[in-house]
Amino acid sequence: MTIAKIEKLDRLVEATASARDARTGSLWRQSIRRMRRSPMAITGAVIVGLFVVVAVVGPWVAPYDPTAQTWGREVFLNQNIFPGPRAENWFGLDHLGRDMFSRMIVGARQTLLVGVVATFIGFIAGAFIGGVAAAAGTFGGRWGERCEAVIMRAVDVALAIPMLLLALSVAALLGPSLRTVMIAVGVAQIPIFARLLRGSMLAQAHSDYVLAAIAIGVPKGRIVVSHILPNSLGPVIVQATLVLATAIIEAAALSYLGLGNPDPGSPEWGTMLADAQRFLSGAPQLAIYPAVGIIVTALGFTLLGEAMRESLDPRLRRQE
Amino acid sequence: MLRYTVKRLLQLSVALLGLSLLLFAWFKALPGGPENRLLPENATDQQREALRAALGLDEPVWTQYGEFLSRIVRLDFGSSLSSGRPIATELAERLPATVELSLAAMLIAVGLGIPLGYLAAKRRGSWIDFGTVSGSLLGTCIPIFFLAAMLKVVFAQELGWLPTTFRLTAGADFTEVTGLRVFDGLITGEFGIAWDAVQHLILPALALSSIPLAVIVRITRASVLDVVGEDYVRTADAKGLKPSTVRGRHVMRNAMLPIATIIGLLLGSLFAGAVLTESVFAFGGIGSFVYQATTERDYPALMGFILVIAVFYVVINLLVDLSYGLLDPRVRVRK
Amino acid sequence: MALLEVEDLRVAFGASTAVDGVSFSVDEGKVVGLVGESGCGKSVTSLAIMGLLPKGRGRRTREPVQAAAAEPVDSGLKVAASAPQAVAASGGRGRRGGADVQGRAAFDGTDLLSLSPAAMRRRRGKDLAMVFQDPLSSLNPVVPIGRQITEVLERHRGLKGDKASKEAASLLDRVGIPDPLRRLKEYPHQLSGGMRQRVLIAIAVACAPRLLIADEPTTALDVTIQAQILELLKDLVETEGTALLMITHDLGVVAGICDEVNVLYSGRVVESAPVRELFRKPTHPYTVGLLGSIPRLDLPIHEPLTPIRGSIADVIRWRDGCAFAPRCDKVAAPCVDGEPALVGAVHAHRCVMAEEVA
Amino acid sequence: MALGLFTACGSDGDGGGDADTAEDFDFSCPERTGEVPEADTAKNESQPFVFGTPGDPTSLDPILASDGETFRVNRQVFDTLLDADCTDTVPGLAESYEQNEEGTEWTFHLREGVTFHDGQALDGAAVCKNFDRWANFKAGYQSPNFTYYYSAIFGGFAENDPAMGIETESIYKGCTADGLDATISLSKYTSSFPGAFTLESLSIISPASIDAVADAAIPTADSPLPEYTQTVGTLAGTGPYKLESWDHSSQEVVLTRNDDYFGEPAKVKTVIFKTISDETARRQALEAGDIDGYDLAAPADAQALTEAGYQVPVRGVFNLLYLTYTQSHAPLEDHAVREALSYAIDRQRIVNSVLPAGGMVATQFIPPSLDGYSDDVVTYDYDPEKAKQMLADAGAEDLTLTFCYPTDVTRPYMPAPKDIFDMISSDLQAAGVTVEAKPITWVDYIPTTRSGDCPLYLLGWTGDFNDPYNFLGTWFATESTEWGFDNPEVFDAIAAANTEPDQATRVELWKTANEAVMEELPGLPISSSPPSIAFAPDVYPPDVSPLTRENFAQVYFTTGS
Repeated sequence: MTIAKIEKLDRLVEATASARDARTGSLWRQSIRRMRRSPMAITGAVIVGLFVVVAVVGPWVAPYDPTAQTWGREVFLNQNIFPGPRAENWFGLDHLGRDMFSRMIVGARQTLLVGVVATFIGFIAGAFIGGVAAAAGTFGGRWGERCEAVIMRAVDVALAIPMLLLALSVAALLGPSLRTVMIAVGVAQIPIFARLLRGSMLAQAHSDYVLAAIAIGVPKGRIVVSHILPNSLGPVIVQATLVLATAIIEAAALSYLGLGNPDPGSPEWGTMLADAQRFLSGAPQLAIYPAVGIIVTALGFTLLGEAMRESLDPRLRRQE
Repeated sequence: MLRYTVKRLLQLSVALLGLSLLLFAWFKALPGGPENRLLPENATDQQREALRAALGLDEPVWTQYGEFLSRIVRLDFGSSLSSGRPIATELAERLPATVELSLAAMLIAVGLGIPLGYLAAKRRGSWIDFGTVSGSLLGTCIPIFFLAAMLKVVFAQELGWLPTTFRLTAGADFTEVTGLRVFDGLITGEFGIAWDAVQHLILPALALSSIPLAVIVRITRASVLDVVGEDYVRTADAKGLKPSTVRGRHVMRNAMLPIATIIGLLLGSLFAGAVLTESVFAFGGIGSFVYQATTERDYPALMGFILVIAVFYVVINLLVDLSYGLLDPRVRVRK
Repeated sequence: MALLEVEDLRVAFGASTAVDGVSFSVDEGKVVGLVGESGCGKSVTSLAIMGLLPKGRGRRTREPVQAAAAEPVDSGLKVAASAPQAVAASGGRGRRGGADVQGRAAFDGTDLLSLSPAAMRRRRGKDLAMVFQDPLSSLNPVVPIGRQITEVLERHRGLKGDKASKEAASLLDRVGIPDPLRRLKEYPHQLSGGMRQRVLIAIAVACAPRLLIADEPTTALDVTIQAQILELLKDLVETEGTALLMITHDLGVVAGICDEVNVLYSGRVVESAPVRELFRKPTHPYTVGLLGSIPRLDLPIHEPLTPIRGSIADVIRWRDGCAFAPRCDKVAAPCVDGEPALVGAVHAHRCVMAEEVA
Repeated sequence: MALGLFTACGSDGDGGGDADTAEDFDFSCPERTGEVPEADTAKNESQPFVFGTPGDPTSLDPILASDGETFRVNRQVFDTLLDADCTDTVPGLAESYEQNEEGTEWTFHLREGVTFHDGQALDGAAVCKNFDRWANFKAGYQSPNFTYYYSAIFGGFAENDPAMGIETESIYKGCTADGLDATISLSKYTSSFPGAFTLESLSIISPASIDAVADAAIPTADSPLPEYTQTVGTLAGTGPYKLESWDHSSQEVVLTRNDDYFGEPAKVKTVIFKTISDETARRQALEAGDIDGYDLAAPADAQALTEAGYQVPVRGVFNLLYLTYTQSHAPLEDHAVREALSYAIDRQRIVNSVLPAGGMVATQFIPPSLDGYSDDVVTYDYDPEKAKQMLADAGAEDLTLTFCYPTDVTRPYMPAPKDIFDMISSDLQAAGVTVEAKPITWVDYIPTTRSGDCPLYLLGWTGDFNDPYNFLGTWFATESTEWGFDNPEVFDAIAAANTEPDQATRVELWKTANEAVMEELPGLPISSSPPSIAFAPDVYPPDVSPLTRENFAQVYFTTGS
């Protein structure tokens, strides 16, 4: 159905897979060496590293309880009175009199959690579907091929629905919560991962070493698990890095549509940004802190992912 | 070609049937019935029950699905919970606005993205390249609703250069032909209206174009880098052709293949972006409608939209694949 | 005076040198061969003459000449080890692929290397033209071949519309393509490999160039087609009086078509002689090795082939000694004692042990 | 027969100067002061007045609508028998009315010389034709999603369609016309009357219009509305404006002045209602001059706009937000616990910080602008120490309560549910209560809270007309799972008030009922707050109304700026 899109994905797969063919063991080492020289990769890695550190230590270094409305009586959101940055509150107060700085650094963890869990859900489920489809299609005979066709048609249909709407539908089903955001964004990524892994595995399945393995009679299951699968994960892992960025942005969009994390106990950047839209003219800083957080973090993951992709792609590499 | 098209259409209807089942299941599984959306909070339980019964929500699921399907085939997606009007009508009325916005956004994305991507590829490694690539990556990282809001605050509110909302100044007197205001204004000779419409289009189209622009820049860059390394470009150089001829006939014509694919695919995703953009600018297209449907949990409307967009997306894909044949003679022969 | 006079041509890609002081000449109406293994610098030489190498930024370092080549091969990807070839093969437009070209390539008295890009463009395709190795990838897949021919006619001969089409058809006819009018509308993928190469040749000879450079024109073709293409080239050269620079690794091709031969190794000419002279009395051990690698019908059937040991990556720097020394059977102490010079006039060679070899 | 008095609640139709309570401030309709600016006549004729609305209207037939956006449009085009000025019932199409002692016969004396937009004259027969039409609605017309208000007021239809699920009998007996008089007979009195006659749903349309749409069918409850409700030109009203066009794709309703209007003619020739669903977008459009006014301004925006010179007239309050203590959950059964929780919550902070100007802390379950508001109810002022003490005394120190709030809506009485929830839960936690947040989407919220699953939850109501039953009756008339208490004293007090046809007696009975409710403390009334409406500096705004019944015929552009 979406042949063109499929071709594009498959091209990525092919590119990465053929790089893999060249010399499997040292490929990652190679690309890591190459990435060490790339300003894109370095910038990305620094941002991601910083973000992860903040996310891990955030709750311990936050000066205040991010949920306590300690200064609640100083904020009048109906009169546009939002105390800005000052000695005790570096980023000022939010609309309920909570310390914005503490919310930002504690929020980093929730934001990372949303991204990671959502990506993980998409990855696992997508990899499972794509893997089963590819395995069935390659080794399952005629019925296997039919199975594969059915699975992939379903994936195509899912691909046809814009990611945001897919996430929206899931979120509507489960009711608003942080868990919902994770599942919704994760589910929306499943088709991409499925498509990608299947393409990648098929490319591997037709490679010479697999034919050789079949020829010498290695059991099919073992070929899939110990040969095809590990060699097919490259593009999927790259995609995972990029999806992390998307997941964080999608989570923010869900919040904007009112389907985000409504739990005041766990500040999260997407929700903070969506909440602050109301005060954009009166207190733009409330929106800008989380927006910058989201943008920079997403950029970090994207840079890293793109750098990885480029370093794995032999067509781009040969021109270096 | 014809057989291929027919085969694709057949596959498509099977896929859409599957989608309808999925959507129906989703709709049924949603918590809270529409009666809660339709009635004020003070309505009595009895009134709610009455409405449930009247809406046929107590019938067996398969009867409901049959009814649902037979309606969809007749392009009847039911009535919107918030307006009470047929969803198909609502969507049809709002389609031109979104089409116009999407086209404008695509125009910006293509018009800027291809030259920028080409430039980045040409000057690979220069600051232009770095700036363009990181700019385009940044473009994909800004939540679109935030970008739209910021554009509006800066250019419409603070600087006052452009209008903040609507497709035309309220009360403007115009002749409707296709529903694409700029186009209509031009063909009916109402140039004032066309200009007004253009002004109203700029900001939302800019916001909406951010992601396609970023994608097109990167695809163009990658694609040009790919093509520029091809032997036939060297052949063209060896012929001593003018750089412009090499660029146009040899580099870009080949580089356009993946770009065209991506443009087609992006059109589908524009609709999702329009949901977030149109609401910020009260643009009044399908996006606004869906935003409203979302915030008000008007699920029948959402369902109708998803079906329409799935069909749209699938058709676009078909067109892209077919146009691939036009662009690439190799594919043409194979099919 | 020779039509093309290449003097001390040096091409470097960043730290690695691909062509390291190559000199040779091509006389009007003559066929000169440039022979060597992949990676010896013969393609880069031809591209440098055509001005098709990407501009470098000037040499910044005087790094050891074959630094890249000295890297262990098993470090992963061969591509990385032979970067210059990769660059050249891909048209060399990569960021770090900028080539630094030095020396002289006088064409009819004008140094091509010092011409402005625009002036060079005016000559390319008109005074000197090139036929490439892979006819499929060298033709634009999305443009009908007719257009690919007429564009060069339009550019250099000012022919347009019907005139150009007619001329293109007659060119196709001349390179032996039947039904040329129909073929004009076809795309490269609709032609066979041999036909594509004929099209490329038609494009190259469209403006009756005085020098034609053919870079492995037959390598990608079937053996039977190879002969046809060679015959075609030979025929064109003879009838038009065009000079031909034939770049090949195939000594059979050399024997069949060339008047003079230059053998390249690791970016330098190691032997240069008229073709008969070379085959009769190869002097440099590398030339000997090349000839020994060819299966011959006139030798007893059990006679083993004598391949050259190692690969082109196993080299030392020319200024330290003979680059071929690590692979040479006749290697001796003088071989690695400083730079060997090219000695001789009509039959020149670059081997300090030449007497012993002979 | 008692004379129908428009002066029943103390102020007549002059704009509501002297309030009937002892307060120095009239909650419902603050008096309008300042000079009346000069009109820019040329501009009023040439330039449309554009008003940004949060949503599209749904139906041009008033009886088929139950939402404020539709009411706003229809109110300019159609008239009701009685009108509301502020919250007082004043003459509408009827100059005066009479009711019998039992409240079952209502005779309206119509104005003379009123003509519909289609040229027909208004008389008693026209009114009766409207009432008869409604009572005889068939099939889908009876579904509550189309005629919610009619069935809510009259109980049912002449012949209830079993498919529509309405089982209660209609209390409408008939209508008799006599010249300019129309008498409506009911089988039973409810306190909805006479307030219900001010409701926009019961607007009077011309007899010819009724004939024109007689064949338009709504076969089932989920059928779309008939075409005549979506396009202008079929229905004729009597209002100051006529419908000019409704462009669905531009979300634009255009009205033009009715020059034959029986009252003061409209000042501006063209009024456009244009939908902007996003509240920030509405403000920006006003600031950019794209629109001349809009409704439902966010509280923060209202303040910013005022500072920037825009006009944000404060409406009177006519709604109520409350926190329910569902007594089916054990600890809340204890009156002392409910009382302690009430002391723990700083409602003034919510009002000061979140609610728009004009908001106030509520002391009872009706807003102060309503008849029957009592000044003698028990109040529970913020006292966190007392709250802690009482909880300790009640043996409920480590109380854990689930607290529900809706996630995806803002209601006129609750502009930011999550913020209000956050504040209350923070207060409760300060008093030592562990709060478990339970966010629920709106469609699921009502059923969940109705079933009594939420120990604590936020909800509210905006009144339709001046009738306390509209608030108290729907909540406390009988035992229900949503409140989970059984207190006959409360139930009886409400029943007594609801069935008392005499106005003055009824007001007293409502006061008693309010006091009984606050004694029981089934929940904590939090606040009443008016939704904000904003206008450009060069506009003379209409009188704002607690019922959001603004009359746009009063609007005009001034020469000021």
